[in-house]
Amino acid sequence: MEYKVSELMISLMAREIKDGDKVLQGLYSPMPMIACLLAKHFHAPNMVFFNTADAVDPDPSEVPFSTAGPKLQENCVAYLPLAEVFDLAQRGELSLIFLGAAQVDMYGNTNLSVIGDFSRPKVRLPGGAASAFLCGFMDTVIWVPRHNSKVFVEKVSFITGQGYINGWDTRERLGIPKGGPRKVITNLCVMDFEPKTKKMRLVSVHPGVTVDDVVNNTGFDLIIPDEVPTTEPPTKEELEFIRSIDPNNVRELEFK
Amino acid sequence: MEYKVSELMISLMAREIKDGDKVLQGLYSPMPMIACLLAKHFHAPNMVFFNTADAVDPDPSEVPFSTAGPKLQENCVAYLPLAEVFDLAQRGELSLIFLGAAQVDMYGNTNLSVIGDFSRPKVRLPGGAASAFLCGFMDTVIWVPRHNSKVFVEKVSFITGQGYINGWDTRERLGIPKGGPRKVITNLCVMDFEPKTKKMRLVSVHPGVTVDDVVNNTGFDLIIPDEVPTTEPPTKEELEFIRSIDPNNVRELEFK
Amino acid sequence: MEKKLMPLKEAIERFVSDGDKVALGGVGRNRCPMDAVREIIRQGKKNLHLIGREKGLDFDMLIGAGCVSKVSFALISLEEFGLAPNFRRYAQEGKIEIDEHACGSIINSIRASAMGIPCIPVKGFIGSDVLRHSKTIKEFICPFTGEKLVLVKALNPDVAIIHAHKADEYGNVQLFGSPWEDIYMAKAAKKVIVTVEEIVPHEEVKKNPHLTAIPYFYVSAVVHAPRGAYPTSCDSYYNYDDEHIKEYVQLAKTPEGFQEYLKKYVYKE
Amino acid sequence: MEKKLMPLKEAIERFVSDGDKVALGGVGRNRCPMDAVREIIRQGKKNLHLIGREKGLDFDMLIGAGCVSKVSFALISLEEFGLAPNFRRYAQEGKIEIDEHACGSIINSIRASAMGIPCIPVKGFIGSDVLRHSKTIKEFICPFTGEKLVLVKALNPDVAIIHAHKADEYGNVQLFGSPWEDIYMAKAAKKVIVTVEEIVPHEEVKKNPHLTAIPYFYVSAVVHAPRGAYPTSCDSYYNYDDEHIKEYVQLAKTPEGFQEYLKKYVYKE
Repeated sequence: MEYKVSELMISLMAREIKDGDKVLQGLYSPMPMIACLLAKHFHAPNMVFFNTADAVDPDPSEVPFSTAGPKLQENCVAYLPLAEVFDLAQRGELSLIFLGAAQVDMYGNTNLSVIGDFSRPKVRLPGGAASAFLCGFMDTVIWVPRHNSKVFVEKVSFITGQGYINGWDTRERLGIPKGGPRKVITNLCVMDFEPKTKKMRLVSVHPGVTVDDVVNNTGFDLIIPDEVPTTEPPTKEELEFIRSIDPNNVRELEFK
Repeated sequence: MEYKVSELMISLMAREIKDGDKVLQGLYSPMPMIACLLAKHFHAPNMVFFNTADAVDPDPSEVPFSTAGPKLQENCVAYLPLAEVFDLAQRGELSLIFLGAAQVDMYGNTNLSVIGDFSRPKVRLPGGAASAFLCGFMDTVIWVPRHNSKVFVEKVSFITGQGYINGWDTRERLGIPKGGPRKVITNLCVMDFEPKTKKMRLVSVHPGVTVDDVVNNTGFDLIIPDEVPTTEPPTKEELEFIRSIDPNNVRELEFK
Repeated sequence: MEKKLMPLKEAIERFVSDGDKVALGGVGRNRCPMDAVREIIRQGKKNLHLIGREKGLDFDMLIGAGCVSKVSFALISLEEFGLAPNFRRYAQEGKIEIDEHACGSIINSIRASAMGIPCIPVKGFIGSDVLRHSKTIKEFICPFTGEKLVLVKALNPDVAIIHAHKADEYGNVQLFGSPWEDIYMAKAAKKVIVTVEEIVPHEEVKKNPHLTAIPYFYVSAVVHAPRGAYPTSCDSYYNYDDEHIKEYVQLAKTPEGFQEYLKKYVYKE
Repeated sequence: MEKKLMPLKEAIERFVSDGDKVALGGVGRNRCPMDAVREIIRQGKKNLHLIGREKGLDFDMLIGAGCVSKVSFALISLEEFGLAPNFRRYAQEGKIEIDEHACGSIINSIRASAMGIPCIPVKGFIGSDVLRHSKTIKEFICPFTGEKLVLVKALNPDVAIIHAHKADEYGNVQLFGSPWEDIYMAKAAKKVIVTVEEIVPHEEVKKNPHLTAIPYFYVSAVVHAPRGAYPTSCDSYYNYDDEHIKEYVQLAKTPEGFQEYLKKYVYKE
């Protein structure tokens, strides 16, 4: 079955969610929103789904464009202000959040604040939302819809969201308890972090994408294993679900 | 009109409440509960009345025996957990609370914890409820249904609720911002604190009580002004209200 | 969503362990989880560290039954019926550890636990002997304002037990009226037992999500326990039974009398 | 209880002063107090310090209209419609002071303000440049556990402005659905303006006290403002108007275009 890269990325994000996980979906997170609903529908029925509409386990008829929109309240079991989802996170009970970035470096540090100087920036970005807080103690998955060397840079201008900082045991040495970016999911590939150096490492390339495509679009030396498999495509059932819950192509928002 | 001392004390407590005050009534506080309702009914209609049932401005048909009982929810406009009433207190927005005590000393320090040693007490008292917290920064009125020299002692065994500690400017020196006991209302008299030394001072004796009665029942040297007026008795309207809202004589609980 | 409806016996067996820090909901003689208290006594749990704000019968019974080694509290009293007899006896004989608080510290300690932070700044306490004797409250200067406050340690209860009005079988709890610390406790504890007056269909929860005071994922066990707060009150269901409390006070004056009370009202079930 | 129902113009005149710290409710393009934003612009308020979590149009308009000297925020963006043009312009030209937060610090800063404490411990932040540039977040070691955290300063807003569903004329507010930080903001601020879709009789409030999300005494002004969140959404009343937002983005690309937008949608009222 044919599919778009948005659909592949959604399927990949959904696979990061295990049954029973507590997952938070943030603002302007169209693909994570659909990925959460997908995971809950298929392999993670006991996942607890928190979103930016403050609704617990919503089961919307279709997904809205604003990922904090009223549709994301439909059929929920409760409202929980984000403050209290963050309390859960501080208690170590939130499993995962998907975070975006304007820049990502080889240690998974992300920038959503400024390009250039902080006080007189070349580009003032929106700010990192939950990043500086949650990246400081929990597991994250970074998603990048446009994999290129402007995004994947040697050094981010500003660490909004902590990755592994300078790699190796920097987090431990700074007293950061645990967590860190687990995966990076892009329109070209899936990456993770080599356990010892905490350098970004290629895991798989998407069907039709070569390792060279990835290397040429990455602004730092990515660890390339000897064998790089092709990313598992979404299943027919997944695609059907994605298309039924997203009749308005919200999933394409980040590709326009 | 004849009245009981409980009715006089309730009237005196009510007079401590000004219109617009935010007042909290605690657990096992039968007279303060009725005093709050009395004040709100007559001279302080814009008072905000918080109670141990977590109800805001209840208007019960009659008062319950447990001052956290369900009756104290009747006709309220909202529920607010005590946690948030305390937040208001920390914001400096709670005006007054009435606090009880097993012992009171000349500086208005109160004990509700132990008689004797803390770890192996002669008498283990219930604990001070809100005292150690609220007495540390806000205005209180202490009420004592049995004025005697076992209650009014030279030195309390344990300071549960801070009065003026060692008097004079002790509170300021300890960094306690403001507040302190404003009045002490007993079955014999009304007392306050001399502004400079912060020693307890007689304000008025209840009808039928002499200054000697007070002095003989107080275990420390009370400041006695040259002229000690007689306490203003409750009005007919006040008495009628008290009796109508308290048909079961909840107000007599502390005198049995 | 997992179904968590189970008998009280199973809930206490599975979710209350000897040595646990146990927070109990309700205030005074109102909406205390008394069915659960009786079951804990029947199961002979030991060395519990009880946590609560202004408690009465529930704490006193557990102490008298020998289930308790430590109490964190702002007040333990039977209101107009007098001092809590077992609490008084055990405290005076040095048989339980006393972690004395004021309402403001015990509430904020529970709230800090719910927030997942190890301590929280609180006003007051300076000048009180409660602070002098406390191991869980310390003086603190705000580095932004220079203000003198105290820091209260998060007590992090292992278990919270509350009695509420309604829940579905998954543990979505509807709690009307006075919340006291019950919701904070449920969010603060690792394990949560909720006894309820009524089990409602899940559909009713979904129709009124804004009434869900405690969502299911906080809850370990839901127990259908009508009149489960008796002899304390459950607002809009029943009032406290003062005659029963009077009998308690009369009997619990002596350890022997308290055993008689237990035989009559606890072990008989 | 004082009647606080008044026209929007009066509410903004009386309760928003130049230089105030102003917290705005809602998130993204949902339930933001847009009628109030437009009135603030019409009244030409100056030097406001805006406080909010994930904000968009509301902050961007106030910045572009020259009302703002400082922003405390976790994100300012128009979601899929791109960077907030005025925010970007003013920030890049150094014309507004930036107090950059993450959601976890801005929320807890508001919560600490509501709690009446000057600061609050929060996890995370260590290793982020947000911490390095912040004057309102500092490293902190818990004296009980030795754990490394940060302390976030309470921002203590002077005014909170929120758009809610219903209120009575005294200011008892019913807020259904997503609460975001609105309730905390109302409890954190010295002055509170609530614009609502519907004014309900006081009797309706008293029939359902458990629905009162913000009791009257927190509230300074109640304004009847149907569609007052437009073009952002108000759940169960109306959705956001993406066509309007697209027009905004198109016009606000330049300062001149933004003036045209103001003329068309703000000054015309």
